[in-house]
Amino acid sequence: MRNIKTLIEALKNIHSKETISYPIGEWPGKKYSNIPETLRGKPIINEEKCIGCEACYNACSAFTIKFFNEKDKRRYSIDINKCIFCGRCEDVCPEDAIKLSNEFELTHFPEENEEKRYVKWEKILKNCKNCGERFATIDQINKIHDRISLNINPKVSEEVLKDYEIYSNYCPKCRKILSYKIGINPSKYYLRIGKDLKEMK
Amino acid sequence: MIIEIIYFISLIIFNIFLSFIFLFLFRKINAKFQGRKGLLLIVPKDLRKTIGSTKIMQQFYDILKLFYKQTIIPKNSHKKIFIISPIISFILSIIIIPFLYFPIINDAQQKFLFIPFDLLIITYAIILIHIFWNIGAYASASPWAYIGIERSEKLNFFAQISFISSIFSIAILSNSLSLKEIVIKQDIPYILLNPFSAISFILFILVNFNLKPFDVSEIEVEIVSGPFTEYSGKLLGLIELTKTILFYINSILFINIFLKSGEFFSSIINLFLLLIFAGIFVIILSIINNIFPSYRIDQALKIYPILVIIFSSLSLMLSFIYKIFFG
Amino acid sequence: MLSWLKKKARMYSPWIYHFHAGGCNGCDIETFATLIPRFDIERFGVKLVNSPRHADIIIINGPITKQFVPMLLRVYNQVPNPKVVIAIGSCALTCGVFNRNGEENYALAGPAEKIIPVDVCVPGCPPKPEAIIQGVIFAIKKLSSKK
Amino acid sequence: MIENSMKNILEDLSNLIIETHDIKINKQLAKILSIDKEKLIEIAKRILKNSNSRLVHEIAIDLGIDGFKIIQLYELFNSEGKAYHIGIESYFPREESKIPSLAAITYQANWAEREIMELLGIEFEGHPDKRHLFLPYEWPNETEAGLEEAKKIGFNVFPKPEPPNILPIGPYHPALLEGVFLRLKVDGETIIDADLKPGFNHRGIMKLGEERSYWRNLYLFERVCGICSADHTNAYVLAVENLFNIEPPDRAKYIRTLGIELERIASHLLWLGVAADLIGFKTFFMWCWKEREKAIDLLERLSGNRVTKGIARFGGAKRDLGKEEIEKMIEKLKDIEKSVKNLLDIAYNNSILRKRTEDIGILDFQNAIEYGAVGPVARASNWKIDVRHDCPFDAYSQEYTTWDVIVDNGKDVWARVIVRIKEIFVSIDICNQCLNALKNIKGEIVTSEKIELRKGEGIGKVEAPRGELIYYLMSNGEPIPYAVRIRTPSYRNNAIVPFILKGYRISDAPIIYGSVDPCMSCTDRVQIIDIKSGEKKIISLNDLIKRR
Repeated sequence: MRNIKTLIEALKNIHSKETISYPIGEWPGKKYSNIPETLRGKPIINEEKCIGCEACYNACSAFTIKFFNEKDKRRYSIDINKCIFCGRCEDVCPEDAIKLSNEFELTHFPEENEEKRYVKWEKILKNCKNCGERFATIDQINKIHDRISLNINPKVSEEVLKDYEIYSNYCPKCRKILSYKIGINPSKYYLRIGKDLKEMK
Repeated sequence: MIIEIIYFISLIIFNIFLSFIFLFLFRKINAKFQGRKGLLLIVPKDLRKTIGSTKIMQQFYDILKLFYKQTIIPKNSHKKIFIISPIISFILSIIIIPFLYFPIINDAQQKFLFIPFDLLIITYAIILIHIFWNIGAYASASPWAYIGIERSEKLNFFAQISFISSIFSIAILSNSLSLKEIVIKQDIPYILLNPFSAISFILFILVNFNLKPFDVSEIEVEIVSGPFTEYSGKLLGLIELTKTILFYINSILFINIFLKSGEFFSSIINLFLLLIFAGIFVIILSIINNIFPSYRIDQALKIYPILVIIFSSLSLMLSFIYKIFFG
Repeated sequence: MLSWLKKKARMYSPWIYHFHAGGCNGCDIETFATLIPRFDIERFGVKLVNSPRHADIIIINGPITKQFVPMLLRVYNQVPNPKVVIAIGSCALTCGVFNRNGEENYALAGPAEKIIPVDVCVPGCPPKPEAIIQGVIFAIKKLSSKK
Repeated sequence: MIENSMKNILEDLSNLIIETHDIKINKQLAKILSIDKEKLIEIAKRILKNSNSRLVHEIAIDLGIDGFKIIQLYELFNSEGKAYHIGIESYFPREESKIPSLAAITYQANWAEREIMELLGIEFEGHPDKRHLFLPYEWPNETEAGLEEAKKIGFNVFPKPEPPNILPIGPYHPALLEGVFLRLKVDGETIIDADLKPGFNHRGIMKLGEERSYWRNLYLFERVCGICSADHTNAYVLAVENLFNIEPPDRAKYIRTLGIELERIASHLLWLGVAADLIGFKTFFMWCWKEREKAIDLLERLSGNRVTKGIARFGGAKRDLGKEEIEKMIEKLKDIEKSVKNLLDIAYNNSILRKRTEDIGILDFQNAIEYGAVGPVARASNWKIDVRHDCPFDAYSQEYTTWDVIVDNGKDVWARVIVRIKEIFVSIDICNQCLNALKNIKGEIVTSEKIELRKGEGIGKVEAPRGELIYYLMSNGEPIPYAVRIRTPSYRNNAIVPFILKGYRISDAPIIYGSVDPCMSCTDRVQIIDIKSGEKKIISLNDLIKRR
């Protein structure tokens, strides 16, 4: 007779409106179960914010962010199939350019891979003035410029920024070779900054 | 003659159709008790192309799909018996349908199938269906099927006692072995006169359809699908179809015998009453199915025989008492 | 007429066989979660079956470990045609977090598509049950176009 | 703070010890005694002689050219039930890779030593069962145990065909969600012997962990097991924090605790549903999972994913909770508590459910200690063992939250059901305490994301839903851990399954096996050697039942 409790619960459940109406809109219940704002879904890129620093590439826990150079562009891609939606890229991005959206219905046929499988974006690269090699994205170079101007000792800022503009025209290899020729020998900064530091003290 | 043949064929098809709806009802109610929505009655527009406009005929499509599937016959099996026994049990289940008592179509049926002992035919056909299934499963030579058959036969032995004593106590009560007479003679529904008999009948159905708590012969987690493990494709479809029809037959038979076949008013309402009562009966079965876990085989074998002996002897005794004092 | 019925029957009653091939259980739990009251995949006539012989759709979870390969192949061959394979989760699709950035992981036989043809991809780690339902609907569409 | 009995032990052993050092384990320090390998057994015997002692894990590390290092970590309990740890450490060169076996005196070391034998090639002399654990039995063994040894025991290779009295379950069986090979020696319907073969789930996680940075490992170890992922992250984070001496802020501790407890609610409800399904109670399964969804919703709100939560961070937590969210969560928790009370009521009053679970799968108190049960299985045998209480971490100690350890004297499957349901209430209580504390405490949730690398070892220990979970980390100062060792709770509980199956019926096998909450993903986390595919042949269920 004690089993009556199970029966009562069973009868109570008849009115349960637990079932969602997925995938068909607002019928008869709500469409989705629970989509909190914090949901970690498909990563989206704010291409304007992205500076191409590759922090996400270095941090990605499933090695899913890839990039390669093509002509004057650097192409980045996130493989949705490989992504584990951990949100590490979101954490490390210095510019908040990459965000995990709420989009989680990512089902696709393998034939139509290209559109649905990859999140793609690209950045324009800068040419080395000397050898013509493409070495960094323009946005990243500009960003470094901004950062320098924000954080640098104002006494030397003018000179450094001027030099940086020259400096950022060359790829790392050419910088070494040409450092004296173009007048960006690092020792001069050390000397200068050292002096300033002494003065400040 | 041709008209009669057409009549019977259409009768059978109509009843098979109804049996699909009964199974839909059973599945839907199971889902409801579990707090789910269950099979959709009306599928919303956007989805109609992919999954159909209604799921009421789900069992039909399931079976149809099985008929289009590859049928595999195990190497070690006895092929003829393996194939033929599901077919025989299907034919048996079809044979029972015209014997059932329906309020409207009764008159036409009467001409051909007024057999004074039709209740016996129904009883033996129902029991035989199960026996043929088990014979076929035995021919499949699968260890899981062996365990399933062993369990199913142990329980079915008592289930058949329960069934026969239930039917016989009604036969004694009504002094007849004809289903038609039993229905017509019922002034008070027999479920009120002899409730023990009805309980015996339900006990039989629980085992016959592997409903909880006595579904030990087909329990998935222990022995894959019991006797039917080796069946696939068309043969499995045939077995499923037979099961569906048998489920329907048993619920209709219950109403026929115990609730006067719904014959309380004029004829058309009676048919609806019959179906409504049968639907309620399905709901009751579903409740029992849903509020219990299944027994272990040894527990089932301890409890089930006791229940059977108590209720079948009570029902027979009650019938004899009525017979002695009132009949 | 018959072929029409055949097609309809296949679309209306898709039976699923669930294959766990390694992995962390997350996708398996989410696959089973599609059965529960909230998601209730049975309302579409979908059924989870225990024998690959009865199935139309195979759901694969997990990066297929080497010990699972022969079993996966056997299960795949046992499912009668036409069949659709849904690979669920980043593990089944590309080995996900267990991949070694191009190098071979000695424990894994690689993603599902290396071993059997995959028809529907459901990315996510793990995908929400809704996404799995979407995958099943996609699979039904694919099933209707297969012969 | 060395307890008296620990002092006694140290005095007792003083002439054998070469040197001692400490490893940080949660908030305590574990004394590690370096000794000669010949004296391993003698010391182990002396430690295990104490009534309240148990082996936590046996860890072996390949130090390359320096040979091997073996650590046996013991846990002892004082009169208040608090735990303290003693480790024995021994170095030996590659050429002399034979050491005395601990499994000969205690079963607790059985699986651990089998794993070390097959994966590192150290031979334990006198080990009672030298078969492979995770690798296929046919796999040629470096220690020449392997197939020959297995053939001697007879029961244990995959014979073709199986003897008629052996009933194979798996590797694929509807009762088992995952691949595991359980073989039952039966007499009629009664089980007289049982054997378990895990290992189908190897993904080589520990090896992968030794080639990835600490940060990447955070997400790798989260995926050891999908059901208790928050605990895995937390244990790993604790190990890293202990290794590099990072202390998370209080607020982060509460958030982490909240995550773990919510996960425990979800996991126990999941288990309850699966257990109900194993005895054929589909309806109860549905109801349990319905309630589980509510807990999962809270977790999703807290962390952003239903399964892989990723709540813990080095020195903090990932996400903070706002005030409104806290209020909503408290309300939802009330709802869950009400429904779970209802479920308990139903389970308690359903006669057949109790008949199916009572008096089967009995594990005595003595046996629980001897075989090394952990978690709810041990607590259902009246053994008060709970990492949250014995060796508190995060916000479990007295100054943060107050609660009791649930124990039951039933010893059977029903007791395990009751213990788990009651633990749900305790978890809800702890969650509420955490949420209330979060309302008041202000501050950062992360101290510093920077790790100052150093050489050393660290152990993280948490109570996962299934029991004690241990992460051992060894660093040599590089940004990649030198060695990672994981001891999951299912690893221990799976090992005791053959003992609790004996003497019961075949029909009870699924529920008894299910009652320890086996999680093969946890158990089979490791693989270090390549497997030649096609080497082994296994009689699967499909093979058995679906012959053409």
